[in-house]
Amino acid sequence: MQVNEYKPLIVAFCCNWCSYAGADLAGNNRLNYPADVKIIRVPCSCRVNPMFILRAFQRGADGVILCGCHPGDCHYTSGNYYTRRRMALLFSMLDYLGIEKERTRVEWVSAAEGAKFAATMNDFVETVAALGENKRLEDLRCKK
Amino acid sequence: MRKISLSKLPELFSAIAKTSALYLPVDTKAGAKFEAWAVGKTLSNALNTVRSAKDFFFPQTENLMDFKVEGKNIELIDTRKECEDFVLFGVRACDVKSFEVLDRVFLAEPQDTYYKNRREHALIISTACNKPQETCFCGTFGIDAAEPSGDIVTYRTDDELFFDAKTEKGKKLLDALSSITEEADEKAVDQQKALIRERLQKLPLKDLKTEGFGSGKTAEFFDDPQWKELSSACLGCGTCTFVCPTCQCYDIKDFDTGHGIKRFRCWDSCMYSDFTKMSAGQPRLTQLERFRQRFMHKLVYYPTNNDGLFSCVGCGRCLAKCPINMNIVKVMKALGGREDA
Amino acid sequence: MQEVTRDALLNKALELLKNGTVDRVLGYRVGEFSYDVTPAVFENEDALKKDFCWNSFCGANFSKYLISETAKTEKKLLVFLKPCDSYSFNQLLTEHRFDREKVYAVGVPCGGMLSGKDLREKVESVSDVSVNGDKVTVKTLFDGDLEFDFETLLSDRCKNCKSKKHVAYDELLGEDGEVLDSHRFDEVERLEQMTPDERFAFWQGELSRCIRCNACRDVCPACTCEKCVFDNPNSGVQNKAAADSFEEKMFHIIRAFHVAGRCTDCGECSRVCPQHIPLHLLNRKFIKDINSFYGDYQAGAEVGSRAPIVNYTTDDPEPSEAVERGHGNA
Amino acid sequence: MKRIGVFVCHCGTNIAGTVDVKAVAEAMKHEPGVVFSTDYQYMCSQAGQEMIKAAVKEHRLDGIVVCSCSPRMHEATFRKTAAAAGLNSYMVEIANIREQCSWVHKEMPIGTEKAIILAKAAVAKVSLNAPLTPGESPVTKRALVIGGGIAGIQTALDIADAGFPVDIVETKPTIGGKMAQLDKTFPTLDCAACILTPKMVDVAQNEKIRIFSYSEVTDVKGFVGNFDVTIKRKARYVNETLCTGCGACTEKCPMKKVPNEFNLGMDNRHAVYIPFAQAVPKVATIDPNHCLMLKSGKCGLCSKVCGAGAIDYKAKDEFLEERYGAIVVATGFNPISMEKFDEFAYAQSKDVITSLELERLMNAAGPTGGTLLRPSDHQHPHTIVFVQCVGSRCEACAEKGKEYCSKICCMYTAKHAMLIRDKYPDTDVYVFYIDVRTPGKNFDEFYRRAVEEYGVHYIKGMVGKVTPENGVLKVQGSDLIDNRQLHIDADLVVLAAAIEPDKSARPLATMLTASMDTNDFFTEAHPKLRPVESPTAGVFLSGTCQGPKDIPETVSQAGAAASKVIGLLCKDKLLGNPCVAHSDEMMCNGCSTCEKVCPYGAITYEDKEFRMPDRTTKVRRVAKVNEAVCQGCGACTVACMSGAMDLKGFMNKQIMAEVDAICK
Repeated sequence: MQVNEYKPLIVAFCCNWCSYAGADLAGNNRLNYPADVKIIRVPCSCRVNPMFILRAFQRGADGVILCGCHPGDCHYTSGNYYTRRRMALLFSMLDYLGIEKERTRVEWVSAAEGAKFAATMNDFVETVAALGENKRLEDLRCKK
Repeated sequence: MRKISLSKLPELFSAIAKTSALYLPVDTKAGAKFEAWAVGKTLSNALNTVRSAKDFFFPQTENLMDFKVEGKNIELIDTRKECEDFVLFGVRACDVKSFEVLDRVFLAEPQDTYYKNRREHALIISTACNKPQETCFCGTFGIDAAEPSGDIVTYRTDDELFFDAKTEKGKKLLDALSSITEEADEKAVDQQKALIRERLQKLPLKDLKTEGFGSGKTAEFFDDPQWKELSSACLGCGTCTFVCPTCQCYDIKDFDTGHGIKRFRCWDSCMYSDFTKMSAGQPRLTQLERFRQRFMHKLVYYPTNNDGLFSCVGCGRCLAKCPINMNIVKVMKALGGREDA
Repeated sequence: MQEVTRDALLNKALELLKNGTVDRVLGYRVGEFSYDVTPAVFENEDALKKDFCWNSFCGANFSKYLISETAKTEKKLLVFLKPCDSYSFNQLLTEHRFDREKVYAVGVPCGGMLSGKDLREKVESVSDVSVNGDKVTVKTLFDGDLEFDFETLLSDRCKNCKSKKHVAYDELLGEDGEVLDSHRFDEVERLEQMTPDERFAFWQGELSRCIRCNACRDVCPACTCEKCVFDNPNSGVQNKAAADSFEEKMFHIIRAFHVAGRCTDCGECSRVCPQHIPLHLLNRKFIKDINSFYGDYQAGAEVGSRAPIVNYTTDDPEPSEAVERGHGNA
Repeated sequence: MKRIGVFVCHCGTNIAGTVDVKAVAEAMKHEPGVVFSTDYQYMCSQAGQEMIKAAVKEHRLDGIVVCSCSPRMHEATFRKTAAAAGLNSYMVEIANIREQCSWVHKEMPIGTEKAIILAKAAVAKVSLNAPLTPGESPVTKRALVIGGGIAGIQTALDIADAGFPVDIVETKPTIGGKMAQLDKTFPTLDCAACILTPKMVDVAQNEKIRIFSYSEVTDVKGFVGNFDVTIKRKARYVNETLCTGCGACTEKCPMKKVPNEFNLGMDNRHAVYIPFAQAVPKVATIDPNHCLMLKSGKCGLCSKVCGAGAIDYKAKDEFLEERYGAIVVATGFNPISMEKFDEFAYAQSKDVITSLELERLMNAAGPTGGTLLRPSDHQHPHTIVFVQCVGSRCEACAEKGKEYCSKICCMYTAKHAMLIRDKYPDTDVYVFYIDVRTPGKNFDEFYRRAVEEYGVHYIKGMVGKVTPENGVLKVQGSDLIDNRQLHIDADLVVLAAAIEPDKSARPLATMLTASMDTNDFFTEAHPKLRPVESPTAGVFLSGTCQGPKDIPETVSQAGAAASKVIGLLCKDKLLGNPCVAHSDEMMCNGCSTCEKVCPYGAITYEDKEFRMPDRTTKVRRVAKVNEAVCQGCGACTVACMSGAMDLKGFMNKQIMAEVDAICK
């Protein structure tokens, strides 16, 4: 392993009912994924305000991923449908501003999909690591 | 007095830039703007820049200091650096005058060291206004666009630029430029001044007078019923204050970077509802009060505290940029500036 | 050129005042110059006769005044609406921002508006502007009279006018127009065709000019919050000035997001920006995406419509797919 | 500044194996607000909990962070611990350093570093936690069942059996629903009326149950525990309490040619009628569209013959307002219209009928007295073709059919085929099918009996066209197994029409703010785990309003819905989830955006007078969250532009503090 390997910082917003439980299941099954992923629990993916995502980038995150119940399975019936629209529009806007589209992602992970959770995180970390440090949505004041 | 052919301006700028950083108005798609000169950049022909020259001394945001908190200890970090010398080229008479207005605020005791640092390292090369705009009313405030102040004053004719050093600092720079400039007589400049004065007489706002305003007039205007109508369309944005060369209000805030605090200041606007908000609330609760504050400050409060000097220089930027076209001229006319002429 | 004259508007206002239909009139007041008109409420006949103005510089929208003036009093307010204003009018009604009962709306056809700001960047020392048919004569202080085609001076927002049709009024002066087949998304598409690096450079350049004067927000018919999150110390995102280029992006992304599905594309944000930032291109991106992802939707076209951002279908595109489509790749 | 205690759990070696728990506890000591930090082998154990309680007292803690397993595991445990120590139970945050740290990372330094960051995020969040108290609301101990079919009947009986009053609202003059129209039921072939009518009688005799027949729900306000419902009692022109159901009026009524909807229009009734012999309530109803007296004021015969004096031509619609703690939707289904299926000639020939029409033709109380006769010429049909999946599983024909499987058709078609072959062995019966779906107890056996014992011809394939020709129905179909075209001259064609939710369901869903799918079936709160609850608290689903079902499924769901209702009505007070949305009315614009995304209809608006900073007053429209209804998803918080809407327990500030802590 290289000593100075670049480690991206990933913030993962997980809905309480499906994806957070999916992450727990990944843990139960001892499925590895990089420690760069830090999970924040939210009741539903629709609780995630675009401001939180921008805030994460401002403070030094290199990638932000939202995980929620599969469409149709939302604990609150429709929350993830709103998430899907909001994030489709937000991500498209970020892309329009020239911000790498690979840094943001929405993934549907059910409580039974521990393996999918781990695989998703492995893939996302790899993708973001390949992009390198977030420069386009950084706040220079927050750099160490 | 020295002069240079306009065709040799790039040489001139290059020569100045060798001694210190040089900023001059250049055209951008968003209008004229002061930019650091670099080879290939040409001087704008616009009368004035969209933003005023105050940005050089009083930038919109500025870090004041950093501090770190660890446990119960606070470590202060002084982030100040000595400013490098720089030259501001092409400043108009109004903007030069605005520095005087700002100086009286920032250089009064206790002096603002951040401001002072930059002010002391600046050399101002002003330019007389060949073609004033209909929104110009610097004359109202006793400013002569044909005779700006500054370390060096320049006049531009069709093919030449004339230099007149007004301060020691200015003379020194002019001397240093003597190899690329030539001696000039004042005749051409006098002609140019006459042309400018003739043009100033054609300005629609030339008769706007300040006589009704000034020191000690608070009671006279404060409760004027016309404030209601004047302020009614005001959206409460900060455009007028931010393009104004003399508006000098700021707010000081702390930003938590996650590994320390940055204490910075940024422009504030008396048009904003949270301006000077205190624990007890806002002192000015309505847009009328905030609107009144801005103009009373320019026309009454500031002169009261500064030997009658008005804190408006008649640059006309607010006339050009207000989204709903309300401005100090309309206020002065409504409240009686003209009648006292 | 405005099809309906100042006198026609004035007479309508006088008539409605006289017959008691309205008590006050929201219109434009003459300024110092021909181009610097100001929105104003006229309380009586005399004030109207003296200062009422209607010309080709009456671009400003009345949204903020509709909200504040109707909240102040029970009196009935006459408002003149250009077609673009009528969309904002409906959007405000959809959001319950003013009481329709207190307003009498007169639709006025619009021949496109000129912008004093733009004009003065083309012509130095303007002393007077007069519009005759499709010609504009600009008198200058030092350069004599200049003549322009009305089209060439038309403000940017009007060049891409989406509709000459009023979607709200109690009464209409003159003939109503049609919804236009505008090219308003051309510029958005041009940006979409760029590489991400080019787009980033473009927006970095544009947004870096922002001075956070808030004019875009304060004039915007959709930005009608009692307290904007960017002014609210408790929101966690309050800021007065962009101390880092991140904050420029944050402000404009969030503002565009907050008006997504609500923005009527009136173009006021770009009109008032003292720094010439093409802010409407952010809003139009959202409009274009909404149309392409979820079907055509025009905010303000009807009162009470449900914006796509507060709606869904079970087979909406996934965000990843949407970003691809946002490129015009689909 | 808060006084926060951090408790790091070893979980034996589950955490301590990969995370240096002592280092985590040590690192937390330097976080702002943390006044106590320690580690322990099993925090969830009795001893661990006692340790937390003691620390709360000793260090006067007002916030607790437990670094342990997933909050889904022990959040409730530690909340109880906090409450036992005298703290508000919502002043606890869990840092998940087991499932999301020690179990997924292998190296101690990496695990420890991440655990510290997760703990910091939890500290940052708990610093902003505020005590939360679940809201309480009273429960009106009465239930409303909308729909009086077998689903509604069973639900009402079960609820009443538990001792709670129930009202049934039924749009038709009688309860009974579709089951009352059926002849026999699969797979046991017992008579539908024999098993249904006793239940109807039970309903009528149950003191806890009121039946509002010939009535509709027109408005619903309120929320779980307290729904205020307006019920429209349509004018029946017969006084229900006076009418004895003797039927004298129906015999004398001169308007004899009114199509009888109970028999699906295959025979006639009078303008004053009792739908069928066992109707409940057994009272007459005057059909105002056909009654001469009501239309022209000339007749009045029924009034004259009514010994009870129950006829009242001046009756008006009445509106009742009642309050209920729970509402059960049991609005049922209807076969879809066959009008658009030209290929089956339903509109052209009387002898092309739906399965439900066949039920009536085979029923002893039906138009033919139970003898199977063709509607056109009242002759015995000798060749009968059944067509399955008419309008079901029909992706290509969305405008006339349905994409879903109607579920019951395979079985009732087998039943029909079997009954016909049993009673009329000289009849040839063909069944065209796409698949035969028989997943149910004794279902497949039943179907095989139809094929094997009764000799029903099952043909895999679809009927392409039915052409009426000289009293014969030329049926053209394909046999996919033998790969050939079939031409059958049938006497009767029976269409297994898809079923769809009753038309009244959509407006009702709007009134209840209950969500529906694109087919207008009510959506359940969770498709697997809460199948009889609607996402709207206090609204329950019974029967086919939620999806196609057969009778046993309907009855079991009806019972399940009843038990959920009973569970709710047993409570004196409802304790809400305190993590609900809250609107800051000073910042609210009253724009109604939040209301649009609320899946529960928890947000309403009110005009409120505010004192403005300039000392004037202003009336503004502001949002109000009904905390008893809000489930705390947070959709509204993002829809709200001004940030007025926030979610308790997951406030904007809290989440941003977590983000900040993680990104430090």
